[in-house]
Amino acid sequence: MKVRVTVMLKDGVLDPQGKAIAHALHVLDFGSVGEVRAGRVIELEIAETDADKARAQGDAMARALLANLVIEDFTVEVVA
Amino acid sequence: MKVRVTVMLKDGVLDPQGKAIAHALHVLDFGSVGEVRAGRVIELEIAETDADKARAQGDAMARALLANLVIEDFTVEVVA
Amino acid sequence: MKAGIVVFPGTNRERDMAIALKRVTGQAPAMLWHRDTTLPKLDLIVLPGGFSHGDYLRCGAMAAHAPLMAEVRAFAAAGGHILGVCNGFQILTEAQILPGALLRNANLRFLSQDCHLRVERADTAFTRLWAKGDVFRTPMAHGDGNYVADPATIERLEGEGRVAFRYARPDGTVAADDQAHNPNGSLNAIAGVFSENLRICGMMPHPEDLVDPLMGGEDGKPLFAGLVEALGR
Amino acid sequence: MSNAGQKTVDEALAREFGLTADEYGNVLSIMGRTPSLTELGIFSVMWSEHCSYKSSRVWLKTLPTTAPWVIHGPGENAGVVDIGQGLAAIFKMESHNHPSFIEPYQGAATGVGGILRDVFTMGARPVANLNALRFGDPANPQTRRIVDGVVRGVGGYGNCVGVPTVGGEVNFHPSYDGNPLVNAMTVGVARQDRIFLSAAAGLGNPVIYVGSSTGRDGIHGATMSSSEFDEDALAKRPTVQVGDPFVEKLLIEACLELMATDAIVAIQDMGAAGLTSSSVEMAGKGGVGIDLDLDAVPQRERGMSAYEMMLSESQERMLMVLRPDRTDVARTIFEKWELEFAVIGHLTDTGRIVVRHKGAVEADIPLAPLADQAPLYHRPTAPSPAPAPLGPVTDPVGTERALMHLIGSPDIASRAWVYNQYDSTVGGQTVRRPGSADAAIVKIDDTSIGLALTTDCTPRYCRADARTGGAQAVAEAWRNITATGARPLAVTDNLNFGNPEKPEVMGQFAAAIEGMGDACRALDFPVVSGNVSLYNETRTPDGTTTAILPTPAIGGLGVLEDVSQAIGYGMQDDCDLILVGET
Ligand SMILES: Nc1ncnc2c1ncn2[C@@H]1O[C@H](COP(=O)(O)OP(=O)(O)O)[C@@H](O)[C@H]1O
Repeated sequence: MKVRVTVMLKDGVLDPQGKAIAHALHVLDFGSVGEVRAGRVIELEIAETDADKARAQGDAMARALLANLVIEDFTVEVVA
Repeated sequence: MKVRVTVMLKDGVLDPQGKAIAHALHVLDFGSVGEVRAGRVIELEIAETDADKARAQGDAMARALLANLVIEDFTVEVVA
Repeated sequence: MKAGIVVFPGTNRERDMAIALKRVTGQAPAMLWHRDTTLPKLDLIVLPGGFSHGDYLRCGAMAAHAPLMAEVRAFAAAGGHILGVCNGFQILTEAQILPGALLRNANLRFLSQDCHLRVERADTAFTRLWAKGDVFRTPMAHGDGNYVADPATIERLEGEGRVAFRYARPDGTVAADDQAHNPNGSLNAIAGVFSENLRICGMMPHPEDLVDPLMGGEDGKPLFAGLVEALGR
Repeated sequence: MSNAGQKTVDEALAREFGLTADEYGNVLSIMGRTPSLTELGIFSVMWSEHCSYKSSRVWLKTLPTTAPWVIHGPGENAGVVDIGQGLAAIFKMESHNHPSFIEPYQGAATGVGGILRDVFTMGARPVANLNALRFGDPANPQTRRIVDGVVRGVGGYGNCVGVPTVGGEVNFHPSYDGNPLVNAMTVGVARQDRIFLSAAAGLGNPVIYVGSSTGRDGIHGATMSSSEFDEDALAKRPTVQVGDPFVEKLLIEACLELMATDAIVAIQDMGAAGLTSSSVEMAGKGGVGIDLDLDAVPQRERGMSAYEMMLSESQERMLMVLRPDRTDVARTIFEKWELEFAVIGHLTDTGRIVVRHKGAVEADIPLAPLADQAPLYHRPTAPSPAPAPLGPVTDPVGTERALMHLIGSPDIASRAWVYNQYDSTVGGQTVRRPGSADAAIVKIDDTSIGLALTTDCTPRYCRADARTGGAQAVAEAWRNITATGARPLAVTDNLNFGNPEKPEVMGQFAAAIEGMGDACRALDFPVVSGNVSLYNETRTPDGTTTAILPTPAIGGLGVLEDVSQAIGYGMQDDCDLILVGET
């Protein structure tokens, strides 16, 4: 199965990249853009046929490595 | 509305990050992990109430700035 | 002082560190491989700069899980002295041996330039040859040196006097919102921190690259000379 | 031959691959039959401008390349000079211009990766990088994007591998609008008795592939970099290669570790046209044959054909010939560094390259004619019109404003915004960093020796008079080195010009080489390595193309026996300023 882990900075942690993107978009005349947050996505093929188990594995990998829980939150979805 | 743009390397383009992550997960004993691809996600607040229009804006911003179409593909979702 | 330098795949400042240590101790430090599972008898472990595992995912994230890190952790728990510089600092935070995290520099660019650091306390093995408030020059070279931690952690660090160094102007004044003198945007201009027992120090800039007049000065040398004084030659 | 499901090979396809009708005729007569697709691919890359130097070879031969201190001149992966105490400096400069226009970050990054491999493949630990960059008009919005990507890419790669970037130059001119120049230089140091060459030897010896696995990256990059940009540049985009500096760093350490043993017979990096050029050149230089079994090649993508594998430009790969009894030693080292290691063939006495894949022979080409009958052109030259003489010097703005204007001009303003993104101190041996001397100074660890390094060229001089401009670039490099107190030893060059089929461009090329040659001879400053990049043209709105300014970039190297004697340009309080020479 394919699992997608999305990792974003926690609310309250300053996101310089998001800020820079917002600024660049304004310069490009996308005036309607408000707050921008930048994060990472990791797509993993997992040798697993049960969606719940695949999700649990994604969760475990996020906690072990993919996210730094000091500054980041994550979500796990099974995408295929 | 909130729009999420997910940017991934095109198929066939070397993904050094994904490769390294897969390797690290194996070392951490997540043996069931196969291919790993790493990408970026950008969440944008857009002052827009129509979902289609918000999506179209996300698309335009991805083309203009958020994705490097030479080596990357992107998808746009309206998330809120 | 018997020092050991941990080498991860992608570490690239281990030679600089070895040169600096050899200059003050007169003997070459031991080089330790990330996959080793035992440590020789050591007085100091150094985690040097570089791009361990390419700095992919997050700087230091993968190295923090290396087999040898279990030994480093035990060494720390037993009260050993550890110095982490640049990538080494990032690894120590990722391993949660030191608090906080290092984000992308505020201007999103790699910064390779000299900076000035203010010494925040002089009663540690790392800073004993300086006086509190002393300022020294050192090169920095990193893309992710923007120190952050949650407000409670920052409060604790400040309250317990665990900030080791701050980015400062040459005259010693600190202005966290002055981009010229807190170049990576660190909270409270924090450039380095200590562990609770003050025996572990992580810092972003590279004192090891300024220990020789030929390379432009010896401003970084007191750190290493102080360690020798504290831990024996 | 299996050509199932593949394009028919004929003159039209050969032309698509960049071969002329005559060149294709020559292929037919060498082969005595219609070549397979893979064979045509091999001929087309080996006979491309990039690999064969077919337009430039006759001129390059006129450059002085010898001196008592030159150990290896042009012809090896990089030039080698004696710097004393049994040590050698190994250095070269190389362009990655066209890829950097298509994808500035990756183009520049992989350019740095390529030149590093040219140097450490010879046994040297890289000790310094430099780069010479030319961009379009700063007012052109494209320029900002390209500058940003290129500078980040150079830094992104060099910083990660841990080689200090200690110098370079940056110029702007509208002629580079559609064709920036990214010239990267690496300098390494090796013991003179441990220098590794690329000539294969030893019947039956194993051919080893190490590094990253192979994907469909940059197929036909070598032919692309030899043709002008056209609308198709866009369509060619998916061929962009992505660099992995982390793997490169591991490759440096693994190769140097192996080089401390006696296992290696010959070694060569896989540069442009990857497996093809490395295997053909190694076997060709050694006068042996080579059999490759592509099934053994580490592959990143599924279902790759022989043609794709032979032409892939995947980065961070090397080819070696080993002593058979040392294969296991080598395998252990590469496994320690977690790199691919595969025996993909062996040397033969047939004088042919034979490529097998899935039970079929996909290519079988005699090596001697592939090299000896490579095209060689004496392209017509025409002089460039002399520039109009400058009028009398007037002073419409006053000295002060003129000075402000000069200092603020993009070609003169501080370069700190560039070099502050490059790690210039890693290694702990940088005696003079960017912005502190006329040439960068790097000390050799454990010795008193320092190397003085610089890159120089003033393209607008070369445009005004290519011969004088070529001589001036060499002279400037020489002056920058001597100004630090070092003794100039040798140069590498990167000759960036427009379309050589235009006689005026060819005239610039020839004249610049004559000027360089004159200056090198006069200064005893031979050329020991270099690179030619042609077809650098910017398309103008009316559809015509204009050549870039002629840009023969010079990378100079000098030596200081006692590096503590190096001089910078920081003025001391108690000094007088003295002007030497006529104004
Ligand atoms: N692309 C570059 N990369 C690294 N350093 C550079 C680059 N361009 C310029 N520099 C450095 O900036 C300084 C000033 O450059 P330049 O104006 O060309 O000086 P000069 O005319 O003295 O050679 C030099 O030390 C040079 O090496």
